[in-house]
Amino acid sequence: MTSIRRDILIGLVCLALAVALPFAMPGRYVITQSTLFFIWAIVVVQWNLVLGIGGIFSLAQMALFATGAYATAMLGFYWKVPMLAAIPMAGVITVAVGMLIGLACLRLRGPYVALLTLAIAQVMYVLIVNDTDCFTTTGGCMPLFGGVRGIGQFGDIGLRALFPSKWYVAHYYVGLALLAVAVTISIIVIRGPLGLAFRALRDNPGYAMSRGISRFKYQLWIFAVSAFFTGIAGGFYAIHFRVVGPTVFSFSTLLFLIAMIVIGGLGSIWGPLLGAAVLMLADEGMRELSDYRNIGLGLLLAVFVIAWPNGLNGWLQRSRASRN
Amino acid sequence: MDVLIQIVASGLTLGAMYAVATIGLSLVYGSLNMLNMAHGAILTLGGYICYAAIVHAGLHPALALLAAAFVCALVGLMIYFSAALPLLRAENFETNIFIATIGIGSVIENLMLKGFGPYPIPQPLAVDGQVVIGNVHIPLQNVFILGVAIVLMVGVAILLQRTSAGRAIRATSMNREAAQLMGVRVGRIYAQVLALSGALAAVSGIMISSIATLTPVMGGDPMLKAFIVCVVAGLGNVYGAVVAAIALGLLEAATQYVLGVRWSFATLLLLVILVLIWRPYGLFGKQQVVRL
Amino acid sequence: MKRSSKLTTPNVIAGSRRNFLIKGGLATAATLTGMPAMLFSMNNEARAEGDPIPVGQCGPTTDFAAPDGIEFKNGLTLACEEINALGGILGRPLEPSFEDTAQMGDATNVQAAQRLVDRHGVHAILNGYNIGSGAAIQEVAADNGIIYVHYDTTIGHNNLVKSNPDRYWGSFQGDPAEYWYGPGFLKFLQGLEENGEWKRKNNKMAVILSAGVYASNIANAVKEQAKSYGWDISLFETVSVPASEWGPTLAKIRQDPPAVICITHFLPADLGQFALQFASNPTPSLVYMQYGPSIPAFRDIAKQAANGIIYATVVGALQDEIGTAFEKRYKEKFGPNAGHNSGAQPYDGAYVWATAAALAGGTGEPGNNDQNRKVAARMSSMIWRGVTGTTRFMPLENAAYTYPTQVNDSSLGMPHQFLQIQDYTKGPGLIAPAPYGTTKFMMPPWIKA
Amino acid sequence: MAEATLEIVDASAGYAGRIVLDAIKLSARKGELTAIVGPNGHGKSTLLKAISGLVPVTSGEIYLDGLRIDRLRPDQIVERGVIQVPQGDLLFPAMTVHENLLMGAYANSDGLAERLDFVFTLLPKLKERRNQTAGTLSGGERRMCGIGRGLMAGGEVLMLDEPSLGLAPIVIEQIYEVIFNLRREGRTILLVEENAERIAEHADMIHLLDNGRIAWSGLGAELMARPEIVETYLGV
Repeated sequence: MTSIRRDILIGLVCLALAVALPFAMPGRYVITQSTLFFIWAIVVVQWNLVLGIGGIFSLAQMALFATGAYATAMLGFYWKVPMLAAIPMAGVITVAVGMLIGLACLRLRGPYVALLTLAIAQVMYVLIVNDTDCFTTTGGCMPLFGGVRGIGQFGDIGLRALFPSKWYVAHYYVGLALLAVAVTISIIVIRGPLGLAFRALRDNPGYAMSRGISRFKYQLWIFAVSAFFTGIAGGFYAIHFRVVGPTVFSFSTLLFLIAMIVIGGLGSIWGPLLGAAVLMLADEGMRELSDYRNIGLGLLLAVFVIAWPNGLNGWLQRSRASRN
Repeated sequence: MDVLIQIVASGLTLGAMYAVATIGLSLVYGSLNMLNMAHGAILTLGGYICYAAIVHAGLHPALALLAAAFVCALVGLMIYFSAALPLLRAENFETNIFIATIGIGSVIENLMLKGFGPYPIPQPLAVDGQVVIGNVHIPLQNVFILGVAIVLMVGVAILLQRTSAGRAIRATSMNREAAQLMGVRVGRIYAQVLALSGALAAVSGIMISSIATLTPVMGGDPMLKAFIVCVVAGLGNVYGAVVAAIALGLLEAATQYVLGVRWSFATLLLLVILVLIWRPYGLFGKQQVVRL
Repeated sequence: MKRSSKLTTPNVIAGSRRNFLIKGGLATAATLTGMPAMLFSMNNEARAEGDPIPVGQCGPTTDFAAPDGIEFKNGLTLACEEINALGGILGRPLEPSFEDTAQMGDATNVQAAQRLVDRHGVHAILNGYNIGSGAAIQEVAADNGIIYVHYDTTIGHNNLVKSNPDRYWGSFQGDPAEYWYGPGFLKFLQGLEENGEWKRKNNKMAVILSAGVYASNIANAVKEQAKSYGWDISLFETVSVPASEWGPTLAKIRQDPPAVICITHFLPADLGQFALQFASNPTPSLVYMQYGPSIPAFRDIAKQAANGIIYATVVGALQDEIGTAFEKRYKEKFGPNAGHNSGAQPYDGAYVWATAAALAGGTGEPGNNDQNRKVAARMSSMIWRGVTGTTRFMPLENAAYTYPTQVNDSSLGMPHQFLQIQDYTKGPGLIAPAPYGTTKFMMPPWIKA
Repeated sequence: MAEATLEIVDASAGYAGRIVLDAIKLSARKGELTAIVGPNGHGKSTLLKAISGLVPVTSGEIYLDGLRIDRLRPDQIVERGVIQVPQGDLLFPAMTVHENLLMGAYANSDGLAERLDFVFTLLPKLKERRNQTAGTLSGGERRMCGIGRGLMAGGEVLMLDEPSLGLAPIVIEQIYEVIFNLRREGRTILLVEENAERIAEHADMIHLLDNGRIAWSGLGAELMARPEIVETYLGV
């Protein structure tokens, strides 16, 4: 079986299972948590393109996610743009921001990229949070970016009105559809020319350069591609929670998501998804420990990385290879 | 004039706090290419151990400081054996160790929350009194911290420059394989560096908590600032880090006075971004990540 | 339900309920002469042995606000134990579950609240505060038709409920909005001057706030009304957290000494440092701080520098018969350093809700809007005298009245307490408002007459 | 003939699953210059790394004066006196020449002063540059510094990995002059070199490494007399 066929098969099986889930387990909690899982999965699948395929240690993905969420909310709040138009617009805005960040990172390598992108995210956070001047006073003092309180009441995609008691199931399917597209894009990127170019750049930079594969161009491309869907996911997040606040920049969320990628397996197609599923289940399971939850999560994170440094995906592949 | 003195005093205090936090972090990065995300938690642990040793065990402050340094050095060793050693054998060391130390840091932080509770606690190891320059009163504690930062820097510098062990650390950081060919036992060097950085973290935690008070989450902010300092100085550059820390402290204090406190952190971060774009390897860094 | 915390029988209640009545001792007498007696009698000899009623709380039990988050958890735990000992709600015991909101962003808060509903099916969410917009968990309560009592202390709640009372009927803010800190503080200063206890040296007031809805709303309220009380805001400075080095800010204050320094930033460790650094070279200014000094750690940090500092709370345990009895029970259970003032918030909230629910004939599970609307109606019509004073909700805004700024009858509003640390080795003295005050205002030692 | 100092018996070695060296058998005798020649990428450097313990030996043994060393850590091997001057210039670029030399004596600092004198006499250029940062030296000076650093260890066996690589002809001559001098002084030297011609007449023994195996062994002078071997394996 060729790898692309295998990917399609795995994808279709997962999709079928996910479509069936609300019928099999109609509990609201499972559905809403799965929706959240879809949102984070979109982010990690796109982040993986930059981190695992591009080999760029960027921590800017949550800032891009926040850009998408804030752009959606602000378009709705200040200009009353309908949400169905605002979300794709937010995607485009996020691409622009993503390419700017990509440009800033061009000359940097390794941990310097990590620190630069983190600094960019932190500046955005600090500027939003420390803004206490009122931009408008509709509904109380409202700073331009909403300050600490965030932005709410910017509109909806209408599914709440359409399915008053089952809107969360509708959101579940929206999230699932977005994830399916995001994963398809990621397969195309990884298996396609962009992935090839990066592999060439990584394995033999001199040769790749001599064949006209320019790091500059591809690095910008990969930032742009991954930014688009991350921005869309941010927009959907805003709609789903009805409010966007500066917590989307939270360092702990960022760490949680990057841990998903590393635990799942950097650079692989299904690894990040697997990692996201494992960590969200672990997060859920650890709630049983109440006070010891964070200790358990921390231990789990360390143990996973130390035991399987190539990620769960790498481990699965190796154990399959050794069986054959 | 008083304002200027006050800004310089505050800037030096902040700078000294950042500098003590940075030295250990920078050393570990310099020799292992390891961003130790547990540094903040270890630093906090040092502060708490010192507090517990003085208040609960009734130890002399000097002994308490040693006890804290010792315990944190052990934690550093533990990180070496449990995380760094196994991960050094695999690929993607930099990302893996980043994640693993996040996990370890979170465990330490939450154990402290369980053990010492969430309330802020004053650090008993503190110097009373103040010096007066003009009309500005500067707590001796702040002067003390600046002194400790300088002593630590000089101590680390002497260790690195003048001793055989220090040369081996630097050699390992520059070229691991070549160092092995000189008969350097690299594993032991890494263990020593992590232990040393743990001990340094303990001292810096005690110093910082004497001004900012002890809470389980207090390490986060100094660690973030330490990263900024490291970037500006060039990762792994210990001297550069101390100079950059003090310069950033002064800049922060000046921004707080001139532009207002709320813009100070954003200004620092913007500076970092500019430095990285303009000089990708830090102000004192070389093209390759070369330390010292 | 492994996650719900196990409740133990509180030590005020020995053995059976009958014993509780007969030899309940000092604390019990206080409990049972007050409003809890009403709940007890409604339960009509029933024992809390029916199906448990799940209740929930989402609060910051980790991260920077953990000191309060843990007290909120303690407060609700104690309330549930006591209420269960009184027979629960018409014989059904309360079973609390807790969710951590860590840094308390709106999204985190909403997820935590939603989890309480989805996982545990809670009939009510009884919170302390969560910093955030203070207008997000109300959506969860509205979507699920449950009761939500919180102490977010924000005008955002009032505005939200007012905007659509038919949607947010189940959400209650157990204390007055933070807005009232502003006019309340100015009024307090006016009172000091009228009584001749203190005289302003100039008309300047420095306001120091931190980023955040709470601190900035209070600061803005002070700024807004300062003119009408004859004050000029000479400095309006936003600090960022953590703020351990106050030098540059103090330099501005010392350059142009104001008569009053009003700090609405509220983290005790930061405020302790301010007190220390201010005391080394003070200006003759009255120093007011928001909230932080109520945490004992503030006094531990600031030591002598804390003497003379004034702070206020619109919701805190009173130093009266009910309040001190509560403090005693609380500290017996959670240790001498436990912060009963924070614990008092969900404690009172739980009692108000439980009593209203008993009056309404029981609570409703999520989706049972009809029953919970009845509970809400009872809550709106009650005047509850608890450990923090009187809880009486403003119609259409579902937030407590504040006394004396909003109502001038102490039995109809929650007292906006002004306290002063006069001897750092002891607890603070309640200096206003009457009739609750226990001590007189003391001129801060750094102000020479 | 002197006894063998370093003896490699059927040693195989390689990286993660890929065998680079296949059952190598050779020895370096005391006081002799043993050369390993062969085209690039056929395992010459890996052999030295395997001897130094940087690459694991998967089968076979390595002995130093009859004591087995192939299971030891790199630092233990250095301690026993097997010193490698690695390929290129793996100097410590931010250290001074002097510090680099001191690093050479890290494992064995007895008689440091005499050894430093010896190195400075042998390589006077290093004395001039002693306080200069190694990263700022010229290519030839760096190579000298690497050799000097190796000599500082005062080991039994000196292994040099392509000391002439990438240098100008005149500098190569200087470097080899130093090496041949050492040989004349009675040092045991194991030399890896791509260019067989350059060293053939000076080497006591020559081993030709091809595809991870020893393809030919013989006295140094013999190799040049066998043009068919030179042509087949060294493509000259």
